[in-house]
Amino acid sequence: MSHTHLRELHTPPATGSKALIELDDLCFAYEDAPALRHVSLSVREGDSVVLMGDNGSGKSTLLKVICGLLFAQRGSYRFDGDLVDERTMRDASFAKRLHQRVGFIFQDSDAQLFCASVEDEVAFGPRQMGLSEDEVARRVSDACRLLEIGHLRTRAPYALSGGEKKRVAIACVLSMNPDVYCFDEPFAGLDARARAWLLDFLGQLKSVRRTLVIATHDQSLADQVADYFVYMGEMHGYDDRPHVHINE
Amino acid sequence: MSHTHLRELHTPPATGSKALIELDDLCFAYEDAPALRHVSLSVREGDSVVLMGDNGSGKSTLLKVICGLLFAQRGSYRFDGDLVDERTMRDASFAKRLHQRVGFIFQDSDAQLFCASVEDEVAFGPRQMGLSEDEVARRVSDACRLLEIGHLRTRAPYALSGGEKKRVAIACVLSMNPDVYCFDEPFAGLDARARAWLLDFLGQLKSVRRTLVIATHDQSLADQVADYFVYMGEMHGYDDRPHVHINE
Amino acid sequence: MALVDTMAPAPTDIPDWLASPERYQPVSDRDGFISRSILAISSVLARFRLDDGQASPLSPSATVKVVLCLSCILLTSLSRNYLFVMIMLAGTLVRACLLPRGALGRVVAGAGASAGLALVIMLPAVALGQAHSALLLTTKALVSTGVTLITTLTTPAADLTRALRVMGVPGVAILTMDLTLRSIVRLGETASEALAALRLRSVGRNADKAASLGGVGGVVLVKAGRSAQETYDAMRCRAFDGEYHVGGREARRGADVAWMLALAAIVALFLHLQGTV
Amino acid sequence: MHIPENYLSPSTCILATVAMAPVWRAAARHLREEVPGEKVPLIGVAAAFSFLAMMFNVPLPGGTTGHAVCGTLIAILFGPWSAVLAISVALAIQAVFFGDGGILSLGANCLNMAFALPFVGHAVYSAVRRAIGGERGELLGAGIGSYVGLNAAALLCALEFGVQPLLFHDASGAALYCPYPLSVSVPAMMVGHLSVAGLAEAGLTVGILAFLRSAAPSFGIETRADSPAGLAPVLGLVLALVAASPLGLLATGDAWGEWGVEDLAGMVGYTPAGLGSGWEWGSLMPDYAVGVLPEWIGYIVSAIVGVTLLVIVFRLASPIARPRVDFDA
Ligand SMILES: Nc1ncnc2c1ncn2[C@@H]1O[C@H](COP(=O)(O)OP(=O)(O)OP(=O)(O)O)[C@@H](O)[C@H]1O
Ligand SMILES: Nc1ncnc2c1ncn2[C@@H]1O[C@H](COP(=O)(O)OP(=O)(O)OP(=O)(O)O)[C@@H](O)[C@H]1O
Ligand SMILES: [Mg+2]
Ligand SMILES: [Mg+2]
Repeated sequence: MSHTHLRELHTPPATGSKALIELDDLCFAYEDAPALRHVSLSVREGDSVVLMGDNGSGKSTLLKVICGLLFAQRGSYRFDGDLVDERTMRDASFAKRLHQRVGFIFQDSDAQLFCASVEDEVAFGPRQMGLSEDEVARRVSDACRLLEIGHLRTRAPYALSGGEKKRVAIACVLSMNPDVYCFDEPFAGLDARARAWLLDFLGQLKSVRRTLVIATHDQSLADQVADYFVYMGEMHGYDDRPHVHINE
Repeated sequence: MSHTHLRELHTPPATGSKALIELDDLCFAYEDAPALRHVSLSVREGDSVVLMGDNGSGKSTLLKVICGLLFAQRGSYRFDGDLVDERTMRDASFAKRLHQRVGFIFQDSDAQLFCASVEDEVAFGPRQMGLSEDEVARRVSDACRLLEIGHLRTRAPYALSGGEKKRVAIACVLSMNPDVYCFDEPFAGLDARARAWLLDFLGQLKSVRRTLVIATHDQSLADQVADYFVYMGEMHGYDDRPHVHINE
Repeated sequence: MALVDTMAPAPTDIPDWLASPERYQPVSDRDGFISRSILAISSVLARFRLDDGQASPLSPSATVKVVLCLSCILLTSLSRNYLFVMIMLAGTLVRACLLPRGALGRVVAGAGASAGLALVIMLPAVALGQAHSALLLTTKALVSTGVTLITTLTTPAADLTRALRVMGVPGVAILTMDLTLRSIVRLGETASEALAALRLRSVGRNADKAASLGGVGGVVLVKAGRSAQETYDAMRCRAFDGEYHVGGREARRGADVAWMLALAAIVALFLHLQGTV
Repeated sequence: MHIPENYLSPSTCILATVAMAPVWRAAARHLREEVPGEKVPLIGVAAAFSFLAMMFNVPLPGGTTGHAVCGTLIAILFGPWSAVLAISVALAIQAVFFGDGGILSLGANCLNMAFALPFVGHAVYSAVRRAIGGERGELLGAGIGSYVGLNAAALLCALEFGVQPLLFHDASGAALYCPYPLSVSVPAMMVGHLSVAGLAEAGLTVGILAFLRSAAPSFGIETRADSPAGLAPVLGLVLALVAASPLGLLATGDAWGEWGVEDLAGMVGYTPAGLGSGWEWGSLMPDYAVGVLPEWIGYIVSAIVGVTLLVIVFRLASPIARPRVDFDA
């Protein structure tokens, strides 16, 4: 794969990485059904982590906690040293800074896209950040070029195919230039070609030291991108890979 | 779940295979965008066929044609010797018979389930077929037992987990006892355990000589169930498997 | 596959802004509406997910239960006699006491809210010297909401719709009801997902909030429309021909007779206390 | 705008339900004849959407809340008759599953929100669109239409409230149902809806419609109800209803036999006179209210109410002391 090649060019420093995402004994329950039980996890800057586990083992929930959509009911979550909880997130500018630094690509691209054209969609984040229109235009055209969706710029996101939608969803997050990318089931429903492209793109993100947190059921694709695995709930039989076990 | 049990329920006739599904130079377009171009394909009784191809190559469209939801605009489709087109399907009893003989499990189980309880859901098909309430009850309880969803019978389908929904969707089709099962992306979103169970279940259907037509992107799972492959659109690099090429 | 190599851009392709970390300091903006809407929707979804309509052994069949519920509400509403309303309240409370903890909480919350609202609206009336009306209306609100919620919470949704069938509601209406209940959960999930996506990308000042919310509403409708199309296909595949066969005659329950007698007693009491007998 | 139980007299509720019956029938007929089979599940979607829109509560001046209904939007996208069915189902589900709005008053709620609202809204929308034309006309029409539609529904609701004390009171003048006359109910309802709630409805409607027209132009159900001829009589009916509802309700007193004013006045005679002049617990349950039942019945009932209330309070309070979720199970 070409991403190994890129990695050689931009070899990340093995040492000196700081912990960006720190979960400490974190618990979360929907109503009264516990979804995360005493989860402790630390992800350093530039790491690629793959979450694996059965349906309902809490992968999506964990990603939402990391993005600041759900809050720990016990234990704590720190992002880059700052405590993230219901109280700190009430500070609008802190919340917005977190949302800018942590990008989330939903499993269902359909629900993630809410503007009337691809161009507006990709420009939404940068405009929110108050960048000048020149800068916004530059980012939009760069993101469209990187994701090869230049020819779709004036189309409505709904009329696109599954793979195209996924690209647009990634471009929307990319244009905000976050430090962390969270992907929920990025490979589901994509054809072989799109999967290969996405793997390659993830490699490029790694090459510029972006942190990746990916939830997936696809072991063989996961193998190609993960620095290490996080197994959630009961996962057995894959103990030959570098992994930690949480939420048992 | 026991292999032998399903076999006892429906003893297959051990006769010579005949062509059940015959597509001859079939064309179909949505509005003015062609989706199927001169497709010719013949599937014999008891075959397991896996459709593979890129996003938008027409897999789902082909399955819908086979189920009698969409009609050829050129060429013809014969099921068990009978022509299926807009005219013949206007005959309600012919249409019902086709729908009973060809079962369709959608990719999105959510959209497939519309009744207020799992029990009603599984009973819907048999009731529409006009079976007696006793027979309906027998089929429902057998289907629930085979798919191990007996404990969910009074639950609302929309409140179930992804894997449970898939089982219910299969039970709904099973209770109508079709000859052909069409699956659209059956493995997407399922965890490793559910995939293994589904593979096993597909094996059981094969053992009672049901015809399977499966569209999927998952090459490794497809290998385990396919008698042969149908590659749609441009698919290269897998030519070592038994396959036919259509819709190029 | 050959494509991979051709699509992999050289590292120089990565623009400078993407290669360096973003230094962005947000200004504040009010978007409490988004989080409040997410909360409202998820509370609705939670209530649908609870799925705790469980009949107790002494419950009547669903049809009888629906008749009982409607009669109680009607009689309570008609009653001019506070003692009768108090008796209905006592009965409602006794039944509520026996509910499981979760259901009890929801009944108390729902009935309490509507009684509270009644009291607030009626408070000025007390000042006008109409305290009797205020108290009567508040108690009636407590009884009718309580009875409704108890009935719903002790009856599986499927039985409720089947009871409607027995009472002569046409199949199409029941089908619409079933489809709506299902759609609420699906729409709610889509809506909260879309709102979450909006919030995650609302990292600054949003000049056009109405357009963004319109987008969320539009996404929800388009997606739901698509899945409705798929649902219709699924129904056709299962031999649906426009006629919705609601089957499974309801088992008569032994308790039905007792409950109908109780209803007769209540009606007699009502007539007696209302002075018509 | 959901009328709870007991605020309207049962006779008003029944009148509203009877008025709705032909509307529902007509809506069902239109659904059968005009909506193609594959679009029928869309009605369920519309109902669910309206249900969710009603969760978008905006605070109104005066401490209450108002909410959007999106009735005009549904009428524009799916046709007004589909809107009648969809919103009716949404209201029924709210009443049954959430205790929001009464069961008996469902007919009245449907009359306001499922009938008057979409038809008025859609009529205004069509008129504006015809006058101005183009996309601007459509969006402007949707905005004005939804604003007017919601306020028409609110006005109708206020009128229904307001006539209650006129029609239903006991001998002493104490109201039996909603006690506020028109002079109170109309301003109380309209202030909030003319300002906040109406604007919210209009904003939501225009935003969603603008999005759909540019992103998914073919979304919706084609209806023939767009033709002004088909709408005029219905619109006339609604306007007449709005204008005449106080008079209409008074006038129907005679027609409604046992539910009529005379009979009610007869029944009212049993309510103790002078009740309104100051009150004490005793007057709520006067001795003779018990009829031939022994007097201790009242005490027993009070005791049952007291004891059960205590039990409920303790049952609800007890688990709060322990953590609600056990993360170590
Ligand atoms: N909104 C919700 N309300 C209530 N319970 C929920 C909600 N979302 C998830 N859950 C429950 O929380 C648990 C964890 O769910 P989660 O979605 O995190 O699992 P997952 O690992 O992402 O599963 P999958 O592989 O199917 O995506 C499950 O038991 C699920 O039923
Ligand atoms: N309802 C529709 N209206 C218009 N065009 C459609 C519709 N459904 C599919 N298409 C188009 O028809 C073509 C074939 O679509 P189809 O869904 O059959 O592909 P597929 O092989 O199932 O793809 P996937 O792997 O993404 O499921 C695509 O170009 C698609 O955009
Ligand atoms: Mg998940
Ligand atoms: Mg497909």
